[in-house]
Amino acid sequence: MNKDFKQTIKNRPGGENLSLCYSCGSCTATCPVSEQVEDFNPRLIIKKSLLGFSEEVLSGEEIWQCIQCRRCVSACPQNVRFADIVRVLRELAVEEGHFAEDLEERLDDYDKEVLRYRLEILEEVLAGDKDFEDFSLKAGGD
Amino acid sequence: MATAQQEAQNKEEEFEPKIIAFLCNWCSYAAADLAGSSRLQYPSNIRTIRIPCTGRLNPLLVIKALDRGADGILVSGCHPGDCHYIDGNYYARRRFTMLKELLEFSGVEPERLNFTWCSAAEGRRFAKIVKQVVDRVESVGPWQGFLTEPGFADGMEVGEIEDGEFL
Amino acid sequence: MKMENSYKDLSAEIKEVAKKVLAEEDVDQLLGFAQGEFSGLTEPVIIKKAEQAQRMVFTEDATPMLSKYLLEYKEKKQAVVAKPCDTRAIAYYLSEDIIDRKNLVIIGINGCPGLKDNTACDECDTRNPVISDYQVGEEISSAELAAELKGVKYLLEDMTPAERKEHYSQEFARCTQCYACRDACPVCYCDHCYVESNQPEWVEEGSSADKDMIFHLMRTMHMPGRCVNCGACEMACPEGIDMRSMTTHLYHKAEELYDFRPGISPEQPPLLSDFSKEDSEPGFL
Amino acid sequence: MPDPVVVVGGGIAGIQAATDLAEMGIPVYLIEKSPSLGGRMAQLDKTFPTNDCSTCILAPKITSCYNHENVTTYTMTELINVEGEPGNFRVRLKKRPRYVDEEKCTGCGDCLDKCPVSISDEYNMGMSEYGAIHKYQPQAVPNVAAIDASECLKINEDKCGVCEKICNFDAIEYKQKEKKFVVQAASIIYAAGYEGFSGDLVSDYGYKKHPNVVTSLEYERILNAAGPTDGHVIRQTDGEEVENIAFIHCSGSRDRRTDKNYCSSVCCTYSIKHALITKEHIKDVNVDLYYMDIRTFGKGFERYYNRAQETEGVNFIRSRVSEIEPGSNPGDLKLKATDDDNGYCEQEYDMVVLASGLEPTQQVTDSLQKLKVRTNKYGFVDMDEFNPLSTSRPGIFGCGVVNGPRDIPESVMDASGAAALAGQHAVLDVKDMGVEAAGDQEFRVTQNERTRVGVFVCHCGTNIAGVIDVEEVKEKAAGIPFVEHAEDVKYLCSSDSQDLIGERIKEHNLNRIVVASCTPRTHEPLFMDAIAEAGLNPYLLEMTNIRDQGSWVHKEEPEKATWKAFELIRAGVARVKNALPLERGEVDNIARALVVGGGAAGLNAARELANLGFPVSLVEREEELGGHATSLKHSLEGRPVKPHLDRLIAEVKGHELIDIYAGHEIKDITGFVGNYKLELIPPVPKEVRSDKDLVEIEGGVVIVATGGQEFEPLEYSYQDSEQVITQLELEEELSSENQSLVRDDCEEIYMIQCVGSREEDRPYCSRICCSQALRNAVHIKENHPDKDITILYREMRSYGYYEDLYRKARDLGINFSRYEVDNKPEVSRKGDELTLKYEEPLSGKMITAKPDLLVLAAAILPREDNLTLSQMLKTPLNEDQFFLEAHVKLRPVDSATDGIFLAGLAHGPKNLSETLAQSRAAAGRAASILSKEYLLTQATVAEVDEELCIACGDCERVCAYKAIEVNEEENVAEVNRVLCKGCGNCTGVCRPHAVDLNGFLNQQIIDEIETLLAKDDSEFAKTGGV
Amino acid sequence: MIKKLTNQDLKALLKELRQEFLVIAPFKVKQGRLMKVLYQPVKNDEQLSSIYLTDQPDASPKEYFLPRDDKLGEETAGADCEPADWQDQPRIFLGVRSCDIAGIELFDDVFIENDYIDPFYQQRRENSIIIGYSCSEKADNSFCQEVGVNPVDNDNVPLMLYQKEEGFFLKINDEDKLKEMGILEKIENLADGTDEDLEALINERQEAFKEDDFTIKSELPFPEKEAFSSVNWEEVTASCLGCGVCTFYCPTCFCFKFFWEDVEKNRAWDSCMFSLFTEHASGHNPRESQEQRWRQRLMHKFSYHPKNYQGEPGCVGCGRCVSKCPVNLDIRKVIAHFENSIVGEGVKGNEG
Repeated sequence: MNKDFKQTIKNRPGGENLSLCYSCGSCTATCPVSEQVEDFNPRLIIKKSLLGFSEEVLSGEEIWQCIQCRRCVSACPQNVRFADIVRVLRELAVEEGHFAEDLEERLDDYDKEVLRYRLEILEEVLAGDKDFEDFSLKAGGD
Repeated sequence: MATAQQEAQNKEEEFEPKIIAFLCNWCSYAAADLAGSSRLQYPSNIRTIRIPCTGRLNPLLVIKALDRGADGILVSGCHPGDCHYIDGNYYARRRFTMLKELLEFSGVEPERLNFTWCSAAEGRRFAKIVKQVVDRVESVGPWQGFLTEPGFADGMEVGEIEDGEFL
Repeated sequence: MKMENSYKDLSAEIKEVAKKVLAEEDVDQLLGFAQGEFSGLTEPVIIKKAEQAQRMVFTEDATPMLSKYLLEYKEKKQAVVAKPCDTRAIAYYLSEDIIDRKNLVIIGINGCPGLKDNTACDECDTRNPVISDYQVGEEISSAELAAELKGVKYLLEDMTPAERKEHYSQEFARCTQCYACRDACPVCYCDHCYVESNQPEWVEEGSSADKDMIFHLMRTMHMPGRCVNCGACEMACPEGIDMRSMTTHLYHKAEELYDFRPGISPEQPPLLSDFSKEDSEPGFL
Repeated sequence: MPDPVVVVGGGIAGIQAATDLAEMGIPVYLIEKSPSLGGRMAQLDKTFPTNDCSTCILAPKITSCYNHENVTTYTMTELINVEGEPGNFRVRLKKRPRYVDEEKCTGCGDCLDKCPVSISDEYNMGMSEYGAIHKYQPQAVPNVAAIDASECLKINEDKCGVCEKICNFDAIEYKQKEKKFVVQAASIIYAAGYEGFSGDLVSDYGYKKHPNVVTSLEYERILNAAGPTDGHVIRQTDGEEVENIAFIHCSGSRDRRTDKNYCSSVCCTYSIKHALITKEHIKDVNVDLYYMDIRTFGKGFERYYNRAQETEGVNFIRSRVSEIEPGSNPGDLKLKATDDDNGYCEQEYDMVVLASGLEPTQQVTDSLQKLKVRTNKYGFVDMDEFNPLSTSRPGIFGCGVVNGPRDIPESVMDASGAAALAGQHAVLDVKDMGVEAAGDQEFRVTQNERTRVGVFVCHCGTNIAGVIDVEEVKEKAAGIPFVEHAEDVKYLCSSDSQDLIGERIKEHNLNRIVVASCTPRTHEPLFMDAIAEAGLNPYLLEMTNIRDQGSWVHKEEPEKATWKAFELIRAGVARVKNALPLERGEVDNIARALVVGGGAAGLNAARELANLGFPVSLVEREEELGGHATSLKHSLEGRPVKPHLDRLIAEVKGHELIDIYAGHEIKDITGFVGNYKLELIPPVPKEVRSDKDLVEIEGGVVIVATGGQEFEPLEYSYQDSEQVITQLELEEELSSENQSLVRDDCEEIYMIQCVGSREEDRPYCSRICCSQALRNAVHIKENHPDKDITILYREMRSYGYYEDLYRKARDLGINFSRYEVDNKPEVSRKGDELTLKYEEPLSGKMITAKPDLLVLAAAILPREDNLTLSQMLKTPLNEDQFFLEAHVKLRPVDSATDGIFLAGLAHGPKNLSETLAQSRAAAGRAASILSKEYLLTQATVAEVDEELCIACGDCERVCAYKAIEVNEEENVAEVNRVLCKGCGNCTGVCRPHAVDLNGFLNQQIIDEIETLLAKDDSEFAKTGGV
Repeated sequence: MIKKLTNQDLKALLKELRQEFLVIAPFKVKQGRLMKVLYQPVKNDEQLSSIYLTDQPDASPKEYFLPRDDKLGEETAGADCEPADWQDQPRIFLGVRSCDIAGIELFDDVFIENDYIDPFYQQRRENSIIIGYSCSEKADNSFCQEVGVNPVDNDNVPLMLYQKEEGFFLKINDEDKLKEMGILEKIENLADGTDEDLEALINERQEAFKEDDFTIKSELPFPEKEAFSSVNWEEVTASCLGCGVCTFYCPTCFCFKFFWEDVEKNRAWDSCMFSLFTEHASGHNPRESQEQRWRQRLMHKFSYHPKNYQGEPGCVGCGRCVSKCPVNLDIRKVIAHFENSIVGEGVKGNEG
């Protein structure tokens, strides 16, 4: 247990409002990732951070699952800004050596790649050249 | 008046039950008023007696009404917990439960004995209940009294003569 | 087969206890039973001296409810020979606070053998006193009592309501309006009975059977939570009219619906001047 | 005559304040902006936590306020501005045109269904429609129609005019103009109420977009039997009955995005109410409640919550709903939320109810500004917690939700308290005040006269005459035995008809009157006055209701309705012939208040009463005044308590009207309202004390302000460690010079909430502990930011503005963790080292801490001697041994026994500010009795025939008012006419029929029964003729 | 004239009489849980075998003369009720014992042989023929001989039956009356019996009635003054419930009350044992307590009635009041107590 963990987060830009959380769960309820991934639970990540489970939070893969859509930010009644907190957590995770320094960057690149692929599919489908069935979603992941 | 009375009498052949309704002033009487101001229609067979609270209604009055020939009875008060006088209807509930048990035991059809609760906001419920009560009473026909032979019989002359070769 | 004490043994015990009570307790009088001088019938007596106790008996004809006489003399300190049903009536009086416990010495009869011709004794559920200062006879155990009561049906239980209506039509045709049923009842103790009131006139005057039915229906509505099912009403009736079936019905219904048995404890509030918010509403609309 | 007081707002708060003032004898102008009194409460279906029918309990209160001789009601009226000083305000008012003459309109309703225009029904939250001319609600008070000018064809386009044509009273006035006028007032009470949050406040919930998403106020109307769906819980989209319904708590509250970070305080409990009532309406319905913290902090609410959870099968889901989307079937709704165990979850429902919070309307906030009354950031009245109910402007007082979110009983308390304060500016001379005109009037002696009944049959325009052949009824009625005179009248309620009745009484020497018209519930007082005016005892009247329960409900059967009307009149004659000329009795009233308890509540009540001009005797068992408040160091807002308390004590000690009996114990209490007697044991040592030393004081009312006590915890090592203290002990520590516990080496502080509260043997919430813990934690953190503070709680109950304190605490970095009641934290001690272990339920983690200081939020307990006191006062305690109020909703400071009022912790847990407000309310309620020279008894009370009584005590046992008791000496029951409310429960249970109820005598009811069942006229001649 | 009949003869006689008369005879009747012996009209000839003469009937036939609830007809202002013309058949009461005969005689004294004649009673009485019956053994609790009633023999009825083993003696006391009623001709042809045989039977029976524990020592009428001054009535009547069953079953109690059903005047039995019997409209009650009512009942029978009717007792000693009492309160005990109480006063009998 790392009692200072909370303060560490709050001291970083984006992490200031961490302790305002009253665990209402709006973030999880609105999160498109949570909807798909059972283990991804922003409310729990915040709670664990507040309790000082720094090791568990920082070494876990959950903080990397966030897609930064920021719906949690608009849904939060207390302006806790989870999307920003995740970024602070990622910074800390990298600093503590849990993950490679360029992970964030590479994820960004990958996201851009996915987006490009999406647009490509869309273009061809709209043009009538191909059907959605012609694209294997899995192919993109491989 | 002649016409109205005749009308009423002619119709009597098809049985127009007379139903005495004891309504508490604060809830059920108010519900009856609300049914009126909402212009809800219900049969004209009930005759209402306004009482302050169902707790006021001595069960003997219900027996009296049947004695005098009421075809059916309706007693309605505030819902349990809503009594204007704190808990009058809770006492009334026990009294009427016992009364109902007794009368039904002795041969009064349950359809004639109607106890319920109706709040001041339940005008519609009141109208519905009156209809329901009239239907119930109609289903068992006119009330003929507590006994099958209510008349007087000379005390000595009743009973079963024991047959035997005594003489 | 009833497990019970003999009348003879009980009579003997009662004599002894009565002597002791009259000698030792500071009572003004003792209510008991004695053999009638000319008739040989069992009659209620008021005894004031220990030596008179020799007359006392307890027999299968000890029908009158001595509990009722207590109310006549409630200012006095009285001892009473009490059948179990009498003790229930007494407990009921105490629950209404109409008699002072300090003024009572109760000689309770254990394992009451019951009375001749009293159908209430067949369905009796209280064969030991519920309240007493002295006891005579052997107690009957609850197991024995339960065994005896097994399968006992209460009056008119098997009839349909329509059959009962017919039944009462026959019964009340004989009523002479003597009101001995009321007068014999231990818990009917009003000074002025409603049936004798003419303003308002609860029961109209006249001898027709339906008026007697009204009287009994109204009386029965005074009985829930009070009637101890002693059968005194029926026993008192010179016409052998069954009016007990009505009070008995409510006696059992009160137990079924409210878990209430009249007069089982002086602390129990009377049924109809009490309520529970959870009371059921059988048959309400 | 005292100067008048203006009360703005005709909801329950305004009605209560107006009634209390009027009862004190102070004239009141009651201003209501809508066409009817009643306010929000009139829209509610049921009320928590008893599920009482709202209309049933409110309607009598409205009527008696409206009819009160000291109350002048202005509907459709708003306040423009206020000039002047306390004692002499000039209040400028604006009355909008109603287009209906209030004097002439009788509320007959003829016009209502003739109006060709349909507009949205405001009373039903727009879920149904009524005409441009309409009654605001079916049971409107005044019972008068109003025209919506913006929709009326006549007013806008000079077309139609049908209502004017149909009206038989000439009551329609299309040319009515807005009226401005000024009234003088000594003081002003502002009770303008609130608005429910708009449904679209949280846009993610798609209110309006999804028709099956409704707000809680709309849901109230849906549940209501008189509402748009007749009480059926059906969907607007397809009329299908709901099988699956969700309630979303905090829809807009506790949300910084809506600028409403406060907790609306009432939504949790009313949502539980909705859930329970939905369950009553629909068998097998699934009800889910989405909440963050269940805040059932009020008296009796926790049990309500437990019932919903444990026995009614309502599901509680601890999650805020993020959004509502259309579900898989048309009209269905998909909710997205978070599951405690599994994270994200979604669920579909047929209907969703948004538990909308409370906010002052913009209009309210604006007019507060016009009144130059300071508001807080949320637009509510800015209020000093040591001076509750007062506003920033002297002479103007706030009550109800304008003071902040609160429930009905709190609003009612506010109202009585505000009345006590407002009254202080109005009072001129106590002796002048509020003496009711008791049996001043001499009535004709009719006892020895032959019975001569006058029958008056009303046409009510076409309302009755359109169905019933009124003239035939009259003819027939004239032939009823004892009827001396029968007459039919177009409108009996018009003032010339009232005069006519008087003339006929004199002309025919009538001594009984039967009025066949509308309902006695509204019109009986009118006709009673009319016949009293003519010198006849008003109780010799009988009304038969041939309209509301005749012509209106049997339109299709005119002959039968006519015959029924005749039968009812005949029964009315039978009944009235045995009516007795009744009188209200007068009982002396001692104009002195007896206040029991010298803590904040007692002191404050005494002060307010003395300021109103009433002498007070204050009894305190300790030598020192101040009570529980002396141990409070700072208020929940963080201000020091001591200076305020000292000032209050000084004021009380210095007040010439207050006698103080400090150090006195109560030996016995006897008497009843108007005449209470307290026997006191003075502070003389037992050994030397004799009966002569006993002190006797007398007064008309008793205020019970005996306080409460703090629970002494048995768990969490409280008994054996000095590092474990209670919150109260922490306060003491924080205010002492040398803080021995919160010193530098004390790094880690834990607080545990609900110690002794909300448990099986004490299932109530102590209400103040959450805010108190927050206050203390914030105080420490602000002074020692380095200290690590953790609060372990079950539900954070920082209701109202304390939610801001909660947010501040989190902002400051104070830690919050929940625990479950069946898995409480474990505390162990080894030497000076405390170890605390608990399981954090969200993460499931076991957490171990070594706190240097552990602070327990100990429950507030009733005083142990409450039972003795309640027995002496003959007023009951509730299940938790606090004093029970007469009615949890509408009589929160009255005890069940008349003339005994409750204030402070004796009544239940509450904070200092609430205690001060409640003690003001107790003073206001007490003043409404003390101001009367005599107390008038009711006329229709029970009476015992001593000959018949057998002293069985049944009557005594069933009387809820202790108004009938067996006199052990005389062996008969006796009625206390002052206490008797005329319910007749004693009459219903009496075997020898020794108790009878005046006005509803057995003989009268039997006569009525017999006459109603008489087969024909000849039979009637026999029974009616005897 | 004495006739001798077999059971068959009697039945044949009754069968014949039934052609013209309504024959009312005692039967065993089941009423609820009780088996009683009651006078009932014979409805058919088959029933004749069921006539039950062995035991004293539970009730005297007084109800046939003074009905429990007598509808007197409409009473209009200023006019008394008149009995409607008697339409019923003439009645024969079979098997009436001496005590009950004495009761009817007492009624005759009160209702007919007096300054005031009760036309309702008179009609019923004159329409009835009584065939008496000789008791063969003492009925429970009876003490008829102590009040001057001979249970075995009776000359006051037109016909008297004496049952003996398998047959009867029939004694004809009033030939004129029987002739007038057309009965005599039906009897004349029966076999004759002898005076000796009958006398032997009567003497034998009277022997059996001699022994009794109970005797009335005082002469009638009982002294009135002492009844009020020297007797503690409460001591001996404390158990009385006031139900009035004793008076209802008493063959001599005739108190009644009037009441009206609308305009129909009714006469119904009343009882001095009821507290309301003497209650005034004002609420005052001159006989407030039950022992005072007991005093009244006893004194009416043994003092006031004898005073008014040539020393005739108002009690026929049938014992029904004892047998029917729900608390077995014994009038003999009360008489004995009365006598014991006044013995000390040195009073015995009072002609005053």
